[in-house]
Amino acid sequence: MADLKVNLCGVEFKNPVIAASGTFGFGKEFDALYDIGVLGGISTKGLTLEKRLGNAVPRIAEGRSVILNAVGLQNPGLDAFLAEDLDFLKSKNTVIIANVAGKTVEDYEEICARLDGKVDMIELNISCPNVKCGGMAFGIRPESVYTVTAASKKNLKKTPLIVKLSPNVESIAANAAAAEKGGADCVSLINTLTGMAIDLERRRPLLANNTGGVSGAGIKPIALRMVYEVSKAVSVPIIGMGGIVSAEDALEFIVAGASAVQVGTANFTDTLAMPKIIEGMNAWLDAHGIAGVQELCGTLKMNG
Amino acid sequence: MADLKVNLCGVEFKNPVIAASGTFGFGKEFDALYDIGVLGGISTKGLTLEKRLGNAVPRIAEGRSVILNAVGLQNPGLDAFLAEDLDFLKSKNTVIIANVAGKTVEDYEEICARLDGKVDMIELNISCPNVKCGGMAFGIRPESVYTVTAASKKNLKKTPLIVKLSPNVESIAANAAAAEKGGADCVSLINTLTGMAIDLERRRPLLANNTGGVSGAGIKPIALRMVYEVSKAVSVPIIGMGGIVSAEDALEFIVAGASAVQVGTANFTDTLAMPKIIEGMNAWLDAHGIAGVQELCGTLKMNG
Amino acid sequence: MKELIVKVLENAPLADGIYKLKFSLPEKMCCLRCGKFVNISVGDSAHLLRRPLAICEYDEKSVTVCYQLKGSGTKSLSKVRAGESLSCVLPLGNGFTLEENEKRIALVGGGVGVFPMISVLREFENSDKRFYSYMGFRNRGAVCMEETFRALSEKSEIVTDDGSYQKRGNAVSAFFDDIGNAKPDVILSCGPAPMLRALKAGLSERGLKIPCYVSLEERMGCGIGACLVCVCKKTGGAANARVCKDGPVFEIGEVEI
Amino acid sequence: MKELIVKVLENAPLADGIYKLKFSLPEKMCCLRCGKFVNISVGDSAHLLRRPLAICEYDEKSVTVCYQLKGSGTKSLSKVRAGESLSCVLPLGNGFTLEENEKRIALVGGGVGVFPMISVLREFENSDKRFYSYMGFRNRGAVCMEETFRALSEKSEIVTDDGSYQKRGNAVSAFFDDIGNAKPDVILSCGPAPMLRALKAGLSERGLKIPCYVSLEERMGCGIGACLVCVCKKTGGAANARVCKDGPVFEIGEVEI
Ligand SMILES: Cc1cc2nc3c(=O)[nH]c(=O)nc-3n(C[C@H](O)[C@H](O)[C@H](O)COP(=O)(O)OP(=O)(O)OC[C@H]3O[C@@H](n4cnc5c(N)ncnc54)[C@H](O)[C@@H]3O)c2cc1C
Ligand SMILES: Cc1cc2nc3c(=O)[nH]c(=O)nc-3n(C[C@H](O)[C@H](O)[C@H](O)COP(=O)(O)OP(=O)(O)OC[C@H]3O[C@@H](n4cnc5c(N)ncnc54)[C@H](O)[C@@H]3O)c2cc1C
Ligand SMILES: Cc1cc2nc3c(=O)[nH]c(=O)nc-3n(C[C@H](O)[C@H](O)[C@H](O)COP(=O)(O)O)c2cc1C
Ligand SMILES: Cc1cc2nc3c(=O)[nH]c(=O)nc-3n(C[C@H](O)[C@H](O)[C@H](O)COP(=O)(O)O)c2cc1C
Ligand code: FES
Ligand code: FES
Repeated sequence: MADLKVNLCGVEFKNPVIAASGTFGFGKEFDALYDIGVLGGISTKGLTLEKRLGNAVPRIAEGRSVILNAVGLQNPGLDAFLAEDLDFLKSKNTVIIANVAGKTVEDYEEICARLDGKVDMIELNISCPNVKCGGMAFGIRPESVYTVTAASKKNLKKTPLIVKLSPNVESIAANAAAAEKGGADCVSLINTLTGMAIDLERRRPLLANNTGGVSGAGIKPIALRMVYEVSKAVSVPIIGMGGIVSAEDALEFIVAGASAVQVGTANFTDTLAMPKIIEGMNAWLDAHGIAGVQELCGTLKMNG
Repeated sequence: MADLKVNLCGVEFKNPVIAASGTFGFGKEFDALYDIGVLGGISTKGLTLEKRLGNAVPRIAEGRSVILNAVGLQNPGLDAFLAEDLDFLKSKNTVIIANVAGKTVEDYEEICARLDGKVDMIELNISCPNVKCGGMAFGIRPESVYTVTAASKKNLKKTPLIVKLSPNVESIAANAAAAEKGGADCVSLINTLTGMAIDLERRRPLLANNTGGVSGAGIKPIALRMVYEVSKAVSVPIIGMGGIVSAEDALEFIVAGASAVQVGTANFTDTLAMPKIIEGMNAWLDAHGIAGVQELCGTLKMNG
Repeated sequence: MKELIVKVLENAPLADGIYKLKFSLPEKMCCLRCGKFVNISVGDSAHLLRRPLAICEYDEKSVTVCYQLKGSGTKSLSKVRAGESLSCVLPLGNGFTLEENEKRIALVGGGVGVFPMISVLREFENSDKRFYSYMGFRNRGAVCMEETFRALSEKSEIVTDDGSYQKRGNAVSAFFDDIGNAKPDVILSCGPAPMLRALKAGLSERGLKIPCYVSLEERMGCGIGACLVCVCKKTGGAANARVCKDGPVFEIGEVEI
Repeated sequence: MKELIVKVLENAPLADGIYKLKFSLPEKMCCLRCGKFVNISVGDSAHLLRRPLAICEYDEKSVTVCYQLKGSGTKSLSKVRAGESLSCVLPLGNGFTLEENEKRIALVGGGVGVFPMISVLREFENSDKRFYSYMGFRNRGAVCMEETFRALSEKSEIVTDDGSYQKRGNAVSAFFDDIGNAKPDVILSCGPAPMLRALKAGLSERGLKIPCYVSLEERMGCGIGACLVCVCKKTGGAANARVCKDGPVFEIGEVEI
């Protein structure tokens, strides 16, 4: 059995496989299918200060090896999460990452202040493309990435800060550097690419929100390139995601420079995707006589 | 039989289906499979002033419903094209679009000057991500898009200018507007997204060039959103491309605001992709009692 | 509720544009019930999402679903041959329940909504329940399961939108025309949203207070309640309910249709 | 050269990790020849690229290819069942040609390179050509078509990398050890690049001028000469040649391997 443990900013993960925000809720539902305690960590559904009903339906559409979603950050709000969902997650032996989003810098400040010390890590969603008035705007330019990161970090005395980067930018490496400068302890990437699916008969977008976030196996090559690019630009650890389906996919992200990975859309295709990925990583490492997964991190060699 | 004709910048296309640059060479090979005269137009392999041998192999890799390529603009050079390839294309009753790339603004100026009046349209490739020293750099920021467009347009007295936009940018709409301001008669989008595929066993990128251009069905939602976004930002006609496989795909791009479409990767999967798309468009229009395809252009209605 | 690899036993046309898919269960499955659904892969890896399909019939060793060919997923599903395997998460959703004292049951089904209605008839086949079935189809070619409806219902009416078979009309009007005769204790219904809206309006216009349960359709992601993709609004719009987990069956007054 | 929808007749394991796929042609096909190849879909729409596979055997109505399970495409291909259809562009490439006066032919094949060698033996089965075959496999389990090589060759040697079957060694060394006996007028070879390099070096070390033709492998896009994805360098490096269109068979001195 290989050693899959990984330590991110002082937080110990039993393995590098984390459930991606928005595809796993707060863990209860998938726990009916397998013990989610086997997972390295869980990134919660995106939390906002106030309860949100989210966008109109349809909220999901399909492309070829990709999906589009426009859920619009429906969530119970911070208070309800603390009161009703956190305890269940705590009962499970897995790292709890609170994914948070806000409309203003003040929102991020307040939500971080109130979550500090209550969860293992906080992941800033500054790139979720659905919410019209907030979210997306922060994640575009390095300056605003820096501002929202610094403001959030100011209120985090105990809990390490992950900044989740958007791929719909000129240079994700520049944004990662800005996050690092702003005090991010870790960066996670990629959030969804912005796309559109059209109902030709009705000549309207399929998603009620018109555009949505593209994710799933088809976008893996783009996510992989961005993880590699960011690994050359920052020294903070990287959590890689975007189209991971198999153990080989996860290991490719680690070779490209990620210390841990998140898995989202694959949970829809195969409800047991993550346990299989964990098993598959173990088998691959044993077959290649590699003692610990971290030995692979960032070992990608360029051609020519 | 519906009317598929479309007029772009004074150039008459018998139908809106054009072969995308780099996947169709100069037409000879596919002409052995079907009469390429049925196509609305052909965009040639990217031409540069000097002959180029292109990148090392492997030059292609596969993802899920996408491919990556890093051919590196291998082409015979402008003179050889004019001497050996143009006549064959002229013998075919289809619109000839010369796709051109350069390393400096001067390259673009010279190549446009020498092609003016010799082909039906010229498509500036300012975004092909393969060539290290040129191409990619022009297509990133609006200012450089404007500069290279204006310099090229200056030398084009007779031949309409298409500027082909890269999706690896902050705002493709801003770049489209810059191209329009620079004198572009038409914009085509999208060129490939930059990605990486990794050989996990060798821990090296699969492409000799390390990164490559991602194309094919999986990226259609991203291309479709970008065509719609650009259609709201410019008044010049738009040629849409990116993952088009079927007639429905092509019609979706037209509904989103494109006047014509290009088809690239689908030619690898199905050598008869374009003739089938042309037939399929005809059948769809007849079934929906629509007389001409241009009636659909830009008819997308937003939700809510 | 479990994810299983199931083997296709039958996958053949049942009516115009409708296929019947029967698959075997690799192990005994608890809690299979009428009105529940399965979320099944379509046999082509470019489709990342499973398709939700109502349980039409089931026994110890197999489940049968019937699906209309609409988009690319069901088209791909129709090409899967007997002997091949698919991945299926089942049983999902709450399903229909009938109280002891509910003896006369009206079943109002439209289009693909007829298939969960079959599952109710099957489940209470030898019970003391008496079913009044009103099933609407697009046209003659789409009509299916007519014999089963007739065999297991006290009274069964088939209507077609274009009148090409039996009476022209839709299931809801056929039901209200016959409500005096059916005198149902409860109404179970499934079909396109417009049909369910007509049923709701019809009941309120007539001031009828008969308990009525509807099975809704919404596009899904996870299918098990985690992703909040498949929501419908609770009446009053102050909260959402998940069709896959809190439904698909709702009391007709509980949700906005 | 045409794109056809072909029906799978057989698709079953032939040796360890090797499948034999035989498919029927819907129409008579001209210009099928030894050393040419087909570009075939793999039966899963998430794979946009066809797989190039050498024609191993063919007749009026069918073609046989043999493929090693390597990546996800060939894995998907191995799941396609008899009766299913695939899309195939064929015949592709230039193929092997033999001059009238070339009577003694050495065939040097390694790994999956043995399959095009079979196509040569089949084509000249009742001719006056005499074949000296030297075929290398990974191990005993991978050995296949041994009887065909023995039946159609004047002399046939099978070697395995690990010596688990017959002689240990590779096809090139086996050939050079026996060259005095074979005295070939021409050498036809196919296999991994290292093997072809060893053959080229072996010939030049021995100052041998025997005409030698090799079939190369390179990753492909269009497969018909249009996209320039599959190039190899011409000797001297001043120009590229397209493996799919100018090859896959090249005179060994013509290209850099
Ligand atoms: C609980 C439930 C039970 C159902 N039972 C049946 C049944 O027994 N028989 C039957 O024919 N259909 C049934 N449906 C509808 C069926 O799920 C859709 O017709 C099917 O998913 C369409 O997929 P496609 O590949 O043909 O369409 P595509 O357009 O290719 O589908 C794209 C995406 O949209 C989803 N989608 C499209 N239309 C619908 C819809 N009406 N409802 C839900 N998702 C949709 C697909 O699942 C897929 O995720 C049911 C739906 C639900 C929610
Ligand atoms: C002219 C020619 C004839 C061939 N004949 C045979 C044969 O008879 N039997 C046999 O087993 N193999 C043969 N090969 C190699 C065969 O094409 C590859 O093994 C196969 O494409 C691998 O695909 P995959 O899905 O297993 O691998 P993946 O890694 O999933 O393939 C990814 C991409 O790389 C390409 N690729 C990967 N390896 C190779 C390779 N070695 N050569 C060419 N493309 C590759 C695939 O076609 C695909 O486009 C031939 C190759 C060429 C060029
Ligand atoms: C249905 C759905 C909901 C999502 N919700 C969120 C969210 O609330 N916050 C967030 O930061 N990312 C959200 N994401 C993005 C994922 O966390 C992840 O970054 C993205 O999907 C890429 O990974 P994948 O390809 O493995 O899904 C969501 C994705 C999906 C599919
Ligand atoms: C093998 C290959 C070579 C290409 N070469 C060029 C090129 O020389 N110039 C260019 O502007 N685009 C080039 N492209 C991009 C295509 O023209 C097109 O913009 C892109 O592939 C998206 O369309 P598609 O998804 O239909 O392929 C190339 C694409 C491929 C797959
Ligand atoms: S589909 Fe995910 S919550 Fe219903
Ligand atoms: S694969 Fe396109 S030129 Fe050979």
